[in-house]
Amino acid sequence: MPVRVAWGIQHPMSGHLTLYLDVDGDVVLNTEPDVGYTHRGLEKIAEYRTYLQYVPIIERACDFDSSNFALGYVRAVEALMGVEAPERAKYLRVIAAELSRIMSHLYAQALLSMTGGFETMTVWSANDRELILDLLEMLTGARVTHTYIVPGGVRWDLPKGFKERAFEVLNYLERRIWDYYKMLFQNRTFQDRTMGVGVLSKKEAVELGVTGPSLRASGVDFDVRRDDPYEAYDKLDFDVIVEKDGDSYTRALVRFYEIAQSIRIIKQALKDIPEGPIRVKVPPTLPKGEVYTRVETGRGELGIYLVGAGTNKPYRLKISAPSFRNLAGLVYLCRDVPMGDIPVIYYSFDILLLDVDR
Amino acid sequence: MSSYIKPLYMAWLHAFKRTFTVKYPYEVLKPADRYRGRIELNMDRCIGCGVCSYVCPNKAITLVEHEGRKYPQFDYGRCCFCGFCVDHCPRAALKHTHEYELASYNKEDLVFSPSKAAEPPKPFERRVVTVRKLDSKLGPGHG
Amino acid sequence: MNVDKVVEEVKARLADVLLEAKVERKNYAHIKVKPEGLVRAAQLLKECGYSHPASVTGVDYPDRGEIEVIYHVESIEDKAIVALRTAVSRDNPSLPTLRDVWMGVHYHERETWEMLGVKFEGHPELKRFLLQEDWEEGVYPLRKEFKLKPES
Amino acid sequence: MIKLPIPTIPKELVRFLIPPLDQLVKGLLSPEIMELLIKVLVFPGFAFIMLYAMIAVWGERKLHARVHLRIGPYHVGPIFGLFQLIADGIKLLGKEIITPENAHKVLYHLAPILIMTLSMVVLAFIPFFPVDGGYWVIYYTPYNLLVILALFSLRPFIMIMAGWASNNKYCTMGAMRAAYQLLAYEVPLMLSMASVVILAGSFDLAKIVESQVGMWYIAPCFLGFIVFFVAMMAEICRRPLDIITAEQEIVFGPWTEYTGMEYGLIMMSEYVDVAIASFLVTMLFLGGWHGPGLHPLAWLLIKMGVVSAFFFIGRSTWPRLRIDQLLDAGWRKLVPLALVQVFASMLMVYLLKVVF
Repeated sequence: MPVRVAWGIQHPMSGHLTLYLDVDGDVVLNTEPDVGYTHRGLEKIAEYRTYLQYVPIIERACDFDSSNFALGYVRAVEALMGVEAPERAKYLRVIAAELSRIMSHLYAQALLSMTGGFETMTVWSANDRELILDLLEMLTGARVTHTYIVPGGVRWDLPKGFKERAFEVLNYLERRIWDYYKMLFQNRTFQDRTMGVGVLSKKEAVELGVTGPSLRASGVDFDVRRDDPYEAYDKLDFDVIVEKDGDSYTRALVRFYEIAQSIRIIKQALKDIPEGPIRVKVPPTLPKGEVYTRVETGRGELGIYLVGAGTNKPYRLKISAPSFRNLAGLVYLCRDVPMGDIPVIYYSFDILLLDVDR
Repeated sequence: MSSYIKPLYMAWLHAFKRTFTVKYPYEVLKPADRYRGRIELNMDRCIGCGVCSYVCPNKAITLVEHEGRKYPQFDYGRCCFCGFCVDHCPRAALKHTHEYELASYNKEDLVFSPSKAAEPPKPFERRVVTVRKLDSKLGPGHG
Repeated sequence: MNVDKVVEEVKARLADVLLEAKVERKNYAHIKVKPEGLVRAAQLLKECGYSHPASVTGVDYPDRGEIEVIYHVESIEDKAIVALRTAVSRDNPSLPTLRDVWMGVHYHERETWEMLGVKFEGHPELKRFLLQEDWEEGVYPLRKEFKLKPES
Repeated sequence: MIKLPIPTIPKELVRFLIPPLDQLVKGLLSPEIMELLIKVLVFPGFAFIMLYAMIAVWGERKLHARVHLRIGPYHVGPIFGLFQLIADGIKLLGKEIITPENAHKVLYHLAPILIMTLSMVVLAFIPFFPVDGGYWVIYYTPYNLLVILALFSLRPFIMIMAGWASNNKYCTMGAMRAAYQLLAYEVPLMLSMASVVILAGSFDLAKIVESQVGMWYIAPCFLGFIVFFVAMMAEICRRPLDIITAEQEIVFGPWTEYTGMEYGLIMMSEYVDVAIASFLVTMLFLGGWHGPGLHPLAWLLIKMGVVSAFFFIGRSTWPRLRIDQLLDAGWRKLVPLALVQVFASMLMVYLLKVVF
């Protein structure tokens, strides 16, 4: 007879998610998610703040990937106003967004290795994440919630000494990630724990609306950065990592290779960055109309649907968060699996509950 | 079999490498030049216009009466350190300092009245590590 | 299928329920249908390769007395988005569920029901999702009559 | 008036029942009793175990931290946080012991005491080093290896008891896992031990050590050593095989509900188990107390410390396995390897007999 176990909210590994598991022995038969512990009503708050004031707030929708979220929102505002950021600002945005993506992916890798009690990789990833945070601090003035990308451009230019330090850190990281490869991805025990666990086929992944690295791990070749290019991505050269197995190991591996690609993008952007202004004037009000934009964040595709009403406050803002879409994949996969695989599947999707609840 | 042994070798290898830790209470990292810490108010320049209070996303700034004039008062229990007030100040009366150790035992201590906000930042009393050193011996090709 | 072709197809096959169909910009079209034609439109879009929803949004327009529900549907092959939209009355908002067409719409519809009170007929799990358990029945936070309390 | 006779107690009986004080003191201060007291209180008893736990916890945390490129314990005590365990112990003593409302009160409170006792009792049967005319051991029996392993394999039953008594779903799951895990490691453990016993021709740990004068058994029994080490790791729940208390899955397994010093006892018993497992590995495969120059005890402790370090570093080297993978590894890999080793040992003994 199955027992209903509340896996979460007071569990070492659950985060802010509660999964009600129907467990028979050591096998989970059915899963029901209970989210909303971090629901802050960000979509409602948007109607009460001016469009500029909302930038630091939307960054809180996903603390670990804040610049990408801000970029998604700012792009929607700019598209509605018909403003385009200057060329140099586009490159700076790419740099901030990619640093933010590395930060997010390293954290995801840390948490996934934690699910097996593998603290070594957790701390190594966190150590090297600190270096990225230092770079972001140099560039934006804050370590986690940057508030760097604003409608019309970016707030500051590259600081003195940033290029040298960035190349130093990125060269180090480029070498260092192969240590991760040896320690984590070639570790037989980690392979045993993650290979063949939570297999999501291509068809299922597409139908469930799974997005980001989790989608690409299932063999779907889709990346907003390449297929619907924004900012300076069409001028930069990078590969979209696609694997075909669709299990937890592959999801982690896609993220790992994306770190390398992000390093490549930042290096190019730092080399190619043109001179020029970094911010243009924007109108004080949002015009009437509506717009839907999407960007690729570390967790997947972020869609922002923005309705303006001729005031300086949005009439309606919808955040279609990547983790919210991946949650469907998680619930779909947490059926007929051993109890020990629940945290592995959960963290292989890199679901952040701040982002699901909003 | 080697995929079981290699991590063991890696683990023993790293046991003798230099550590990453910054011993925080004893030494602190130097914040970047642009670091957004506590906001310092220049009372001579401030004209009490209230733009900072208007632009603040979290309503952390209120204008209060001080020596017969209006000055901003900062509530760091609400502040998100976005720095919009500093950006928008028409007289450049506000400025970020590098002070970030603002924790206190009660909420009231986090409200910085204009005179308290005008105080210069406390200097670090501990050893300051300027920048994190990168270990060139980490990564493949080095062991 | 390219968005231009999708719009043509929709115009040809859904003429009786179609209110508006146009290509807004590159790779982005929007199609407005009457609520009774929603399922047919969704099936047509799925045939055209629009395989999964990216978001389901409800927008409350009290002056018009209706709630607009927008399904942003993505296609992997064309890298395009179609916004499938429909409007229901505010007093008794009710739509057929599209869960049988797109599996991924499940939680999106649940959230829309919770936040705006749009009832999706036939949805198997229409219950509290993001809001707390003791949230008052019949109060929908994203409707315009719900005001945030002024901060102290 | 009738005089009733006052009953008198025979003097012999009095002497028998209440021995005179001087004799009592003499008896208690006799060398045998004193030796027993030293054994129980100093080595291998409480003092040694406390000291070992302190150094082991510190060493494990330090080693673990160094692999992570961290510093580890830093503040408490003289050499970089050596007294961390004492600080933790004081903290645990100050904590309230909470009993869950629906728990079986007696069994619930009995379990941590029992598991600690069980771990400590094992120490009584290990002969540590030769003293003139015998061995430094609390209770000598020629079948001490059997006794030790029998006592060791009682641990899962106490875990099941604790898991059942706690009346918590995670505890029950942990208890079930303890039962599964018992099936996985017990057979390879016994088989790999058997290969050594065949070579030495005795169940006595002292004899086994004595027969390793020329060559440590790790050379002829390398496979057996690997199997024994891995099975022992599962037995004492070290990280890649700590499936019973898997923190990320089932909180803390059977011990989820315990607080305060009861939790302290459980953690303590884990470190006692590491000490015993290291002693067993040292004595069965690494030549026990043999070694040039130093006192036998010193050699034993050095070797045992190195073995402990290898038990500890597993935590920072491999992620945890799943229970089905452990069962699979136990029956498909460890048992065949151990059987190969047993036959190899038999062949070796036979060849030695025939040739010489």
